[in-house]
Amino acid sequence: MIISQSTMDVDFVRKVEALSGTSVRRCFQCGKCSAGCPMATFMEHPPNRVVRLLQLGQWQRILAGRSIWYCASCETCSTRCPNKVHLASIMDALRKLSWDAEGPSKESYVQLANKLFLQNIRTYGRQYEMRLAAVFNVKSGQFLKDLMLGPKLISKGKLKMFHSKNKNMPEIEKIFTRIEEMRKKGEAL
Amino acid sequence: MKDKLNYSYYPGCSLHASAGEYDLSTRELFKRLSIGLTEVPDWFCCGATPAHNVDELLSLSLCAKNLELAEQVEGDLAVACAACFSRLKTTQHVLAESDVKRKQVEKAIDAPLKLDGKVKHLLEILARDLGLERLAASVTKPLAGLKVACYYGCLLTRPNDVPNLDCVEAPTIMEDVLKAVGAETVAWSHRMECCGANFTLSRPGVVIQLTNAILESAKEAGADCVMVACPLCHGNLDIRQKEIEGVYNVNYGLPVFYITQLVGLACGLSSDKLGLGALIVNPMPLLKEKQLL
Amino acid sequence: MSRIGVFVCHCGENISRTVDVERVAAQVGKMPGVAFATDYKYMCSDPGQTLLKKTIQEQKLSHVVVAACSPRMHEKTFRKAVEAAGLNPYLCEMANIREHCSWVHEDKQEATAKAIEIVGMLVERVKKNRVLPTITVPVTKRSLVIGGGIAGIQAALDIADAGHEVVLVERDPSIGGHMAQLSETFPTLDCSQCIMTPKMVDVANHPNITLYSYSEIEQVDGYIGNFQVTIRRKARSVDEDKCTGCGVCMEKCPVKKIPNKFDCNLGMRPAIYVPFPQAVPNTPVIDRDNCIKFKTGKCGLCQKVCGPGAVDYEQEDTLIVEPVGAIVVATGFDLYTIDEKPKGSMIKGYGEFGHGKIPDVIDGMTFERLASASGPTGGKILRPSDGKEPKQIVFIQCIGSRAREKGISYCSKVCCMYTAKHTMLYHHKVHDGQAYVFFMDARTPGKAYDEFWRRSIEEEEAVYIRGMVSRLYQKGNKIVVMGSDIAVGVQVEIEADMVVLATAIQPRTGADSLAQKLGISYDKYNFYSEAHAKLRPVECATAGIYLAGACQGPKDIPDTVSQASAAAAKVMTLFAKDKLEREPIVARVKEAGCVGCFACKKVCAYGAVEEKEIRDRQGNLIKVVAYVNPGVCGGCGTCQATCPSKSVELDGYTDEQIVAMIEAL
Amino acid sequence: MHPEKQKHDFEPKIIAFVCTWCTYAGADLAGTSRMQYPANVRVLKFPCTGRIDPVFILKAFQQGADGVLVSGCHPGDCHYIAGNFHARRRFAAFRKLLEFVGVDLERLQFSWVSAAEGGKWVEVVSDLTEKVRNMGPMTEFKELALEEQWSGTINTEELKEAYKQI
Repeated sequence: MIISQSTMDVDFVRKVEALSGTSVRRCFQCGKCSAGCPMATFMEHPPNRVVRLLQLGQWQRILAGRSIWYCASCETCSTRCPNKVHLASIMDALRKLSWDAEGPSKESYVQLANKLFLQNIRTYGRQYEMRLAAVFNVKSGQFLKDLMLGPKLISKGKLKMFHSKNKNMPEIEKIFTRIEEMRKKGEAL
Repeated sequence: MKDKLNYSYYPGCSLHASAGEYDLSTRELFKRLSIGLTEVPDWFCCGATPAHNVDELLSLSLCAKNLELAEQVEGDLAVACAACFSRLKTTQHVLAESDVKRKQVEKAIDAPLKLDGKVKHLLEILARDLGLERLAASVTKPLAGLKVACYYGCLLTRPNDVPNLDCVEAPTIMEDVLKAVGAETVAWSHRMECCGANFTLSRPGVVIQLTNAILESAKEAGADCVMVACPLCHGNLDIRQKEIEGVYNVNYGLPVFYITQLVGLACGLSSDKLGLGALIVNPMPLLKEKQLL
Repeated sequence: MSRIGVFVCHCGENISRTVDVERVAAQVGKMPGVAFATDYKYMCSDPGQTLLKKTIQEQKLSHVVVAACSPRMHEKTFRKAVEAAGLNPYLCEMANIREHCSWVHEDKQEATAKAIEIVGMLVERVKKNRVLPTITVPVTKRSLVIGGGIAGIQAALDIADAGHEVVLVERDPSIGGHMAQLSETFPTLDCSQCIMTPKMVDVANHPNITLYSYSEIEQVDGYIGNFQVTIRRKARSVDEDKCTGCGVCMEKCPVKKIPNKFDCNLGMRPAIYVPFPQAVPNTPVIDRDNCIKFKTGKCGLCQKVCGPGAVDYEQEDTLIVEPVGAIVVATGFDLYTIDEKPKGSMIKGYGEFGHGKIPDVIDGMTFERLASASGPTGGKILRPSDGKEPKQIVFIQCIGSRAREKGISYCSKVCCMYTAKHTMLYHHKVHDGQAYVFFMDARTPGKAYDEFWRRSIEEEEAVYIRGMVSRLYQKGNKIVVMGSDIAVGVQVEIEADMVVLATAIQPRTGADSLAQKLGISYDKYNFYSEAHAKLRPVECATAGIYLAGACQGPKDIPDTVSQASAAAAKVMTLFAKDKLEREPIVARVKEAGCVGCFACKKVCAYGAVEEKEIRDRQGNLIKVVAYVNPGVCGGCGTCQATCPSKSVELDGYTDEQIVAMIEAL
Repeated sequence: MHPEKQKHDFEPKIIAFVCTWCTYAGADLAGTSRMQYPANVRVLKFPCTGRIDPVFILKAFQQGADGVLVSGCHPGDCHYIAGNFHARRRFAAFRKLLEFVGVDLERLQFSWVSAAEGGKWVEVVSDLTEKVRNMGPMTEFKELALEEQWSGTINTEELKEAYKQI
């Protein structure tokens, strides 16, 4: 990789720092985050390298990969970091920025699940796992996924088929639209 | 004797769906312990992991609004789900720290922020507010001989300085509660490892791998069953257990209880009132063997 | 009316090339108060100084201004000359027309004008100069050394060898400190006890050293040259004068199984004990908490078997006061423990490593005891849990160090080296074993240090893994180490038989309360602060107190010994004079105006401001005012600028003098 | 190294309050290194910036200084442990006051120059001189001083009128 002032995107890093409220420069690459990460084996860039790439302003390399989408948000890294780098928040910020860029990542299933989850909130106010799972399977083309679990869950009363009306629906919609407006006006990242 | 304890209650989406037995057993146990529990009217989803994963502002706003709704009901806010608990606590923490974010959230929910209300996980209420002594005094059927692996998961204690439920790395609150109701707890290595709940829907393969390690460790430590305080952990450990056994060709047969179910059992609540029938891994043989039914 | 003499120096051509010195002298000569002005080729030369002295006497000068180079260069020279001519040296000032004028300007007219102004300023200033007496304080030529580790021992021996009395105070029953616990030392691998114990014996035998072991500092009064130190001699229950050190009492003591702190609790000792066989003094102490006699009143066996009758159950703590002129603080360090720390402590433990509950997870000092030939295992590396030899051993560096989350952000400096040493010792003792080291950076500056580290890898076959460990947990009789190798970018899992943690160096617990007794400053970690990080690294800002060893910051043995000898040299410098002379640039309180707000006391970094009661003739208290102890004052003048009622003045830099200079412009 | 000497209409008077350990030594180093800088600055030596009373700055402006420089040791380098910190805190408060009484803060500069920074001394002095030169003479305080002197004499019409009526 060629490193120069023009290839190091410091603005992007500042955005990540603003969103996550944590310093990227503070990391001294001890690797403790990667050592304890339950998902590190699934990532092409282990957590410490994600921070390293940020330190070098190489965000494209991060967003193009699936590492950030394979973070389980278990907060182990943040908890154990000797330097108080809140890596879980950095991951949140990176996903947000990737999300805004409409997912240059190869990882689509996690993004799809997230998208459906948020849509569910906006439409129903609460989560209905049955619906979520069904729509996910349809949209991801995995019609048979977890097929065996379904009937058992229904028989145990674990998947609710119907949802109840929430009085606060308009309020929820307003939160969504207000945030959208703030972003349009540049008042929030 | 302290005055009667009263709480507002935020069950969270799962407790109204896949984790109905957690909701049921919580309500029944609190009734038995004479602790008041009033559900927050028309609460809505806290956003859970997907919201903060891609949109922190949305996550903070949803939680802030729910915290505001909770103010309608008197008492500290009792939360059953570890994920909701984590989100609500994180929101309080982040908004107290960052002026910028506080202003943005105020604008988004268009209401005054209520950040000083106390958010408490059920565990805290049982172990601290009610107290282990009073809890022990309510026990009618001690869980003698039941060896339990207490599973904390990720979100109950982490990260530093946010949930402040117990020591982040070496908590004992679950064990304390279980010892108070007469159960045995096992020391095991994976009580705080992640089960990968975030990927239940999108990447079940990952979940199976992580959850297997947890079940394996619990079994190795000689546990009869696992206890959790989170519907997502429960979903993976209980609902997927059969599938995991199939994939790894093992036989765990570890019933996975909610904390309220085990404590309820000790306090003499019936199987129906605790929703034990809703558990996928059938706990009845174990409970019969230990003469707890 | 003042009769000021002004002497303008040519400095060869250095000044006269760009400054018209004759014009300067002529112009300044016309200023009011100036009785005499001249220029001369080299004022600092012998004839120049003679000219100065002669003129002072002939012209009956009252003040002198020498316009020449920087006062940093020759102020002392000219003040001495002035003094020789019978004037108070502080009535002489220098005007810097070389460094600040002739050398930095080219235009002769401009430079000359500037030089005239500079000299004018100094003329106005010198008019306001007062006669300042030289301040002298007597010196008690005895020294106190606090702490009997290698730092304290070295300092005490050096001072004592120079012929001065030393009082050495050690908190523990024996001197020796941490160095006595070590097995072999880097980078030469010589045996620690072999080089340490002779020094301990030297201390015991030195006619100039009074050793108070099992004693602590109770109170410190006074100031440089004149400290009064109160020492608490804790009740040892054994009379040091009578005891012969035969050891029969220890053999007969029925309590045998008390974990010995010196052996990091691996070995056992009786209730009446010396911490280790080579202890100095070789006098046992009774651990009253564990002694049957003290707990139940029965037993008394040790007293019965003691031939010389040294055992004394009635002994009590005694206080003694020692007058000393200088103090060397050498209290050393404690190691970070990974146990759960009290809530609210800045320091956190390591829950992810089991809070110290996994028996075969030990710290570096425990490994030293295992590796030591005189240790509890006779030098064999054995697991504390089952006494087996570990075949896979994992070392983890930076435990507590460089971890702001855990409360410490500094590097402990010695761990990289001692871990490398540990891998070597391990390889020497367990030939079929394998050592792994998790590390972030290897910091090995020092003579032959990096070579030593490389040797541990290249010849002793330690596997170094660049990455940290997230968690340790017990699995069967193994310890699972969950680490990462950041160079490869993978997680590394090792099932180890033993894990050794290179824990951070911290100041001794209670270092802060000792600092408060001494009136010295310390940083947020409680390390003692030196007066200047670069130029006064062994002195405290509080005059007469010196630092040696790890109490000031993490240090290895060579650095500690160097600093101890440096501190001793500072003490000897102080003791070379009978009386202390110091520049009289000190603050003085004008008691009439002082309202006793003590704002000055708050800003004084030297602790020189005291409270003084003013009473009338009947002895009634009128008011409490500030008093600046001239022996302690550093002369910075911060108090003066802070004083709201302008009641404190820094001699030599009074408001009058400064305003006179400003007004001269 | 030696640019053509420019002639200016206005030569400002700069007074520098410096500590003896760092900045004074730094200025000495500029001298021993034969660096060149404008001759407008007059140096007043203090043991420590901690000794510098803000009143001296006011006094300097009153006495006709057009610019004032206060310079001492870098943070952490103070010869007297912490004098420069006290100074910094004091001057932070003092700037507000100066602004209030009408001093253009551009005329007052605080800096850190160590004993090793002869070049920095030259830079600081040259920059401040240039800046103040462009700002022109500092008249506010001088006029004030003159007004003070006049106020005691009966020389305005209004005052004469007022006195008559007594």
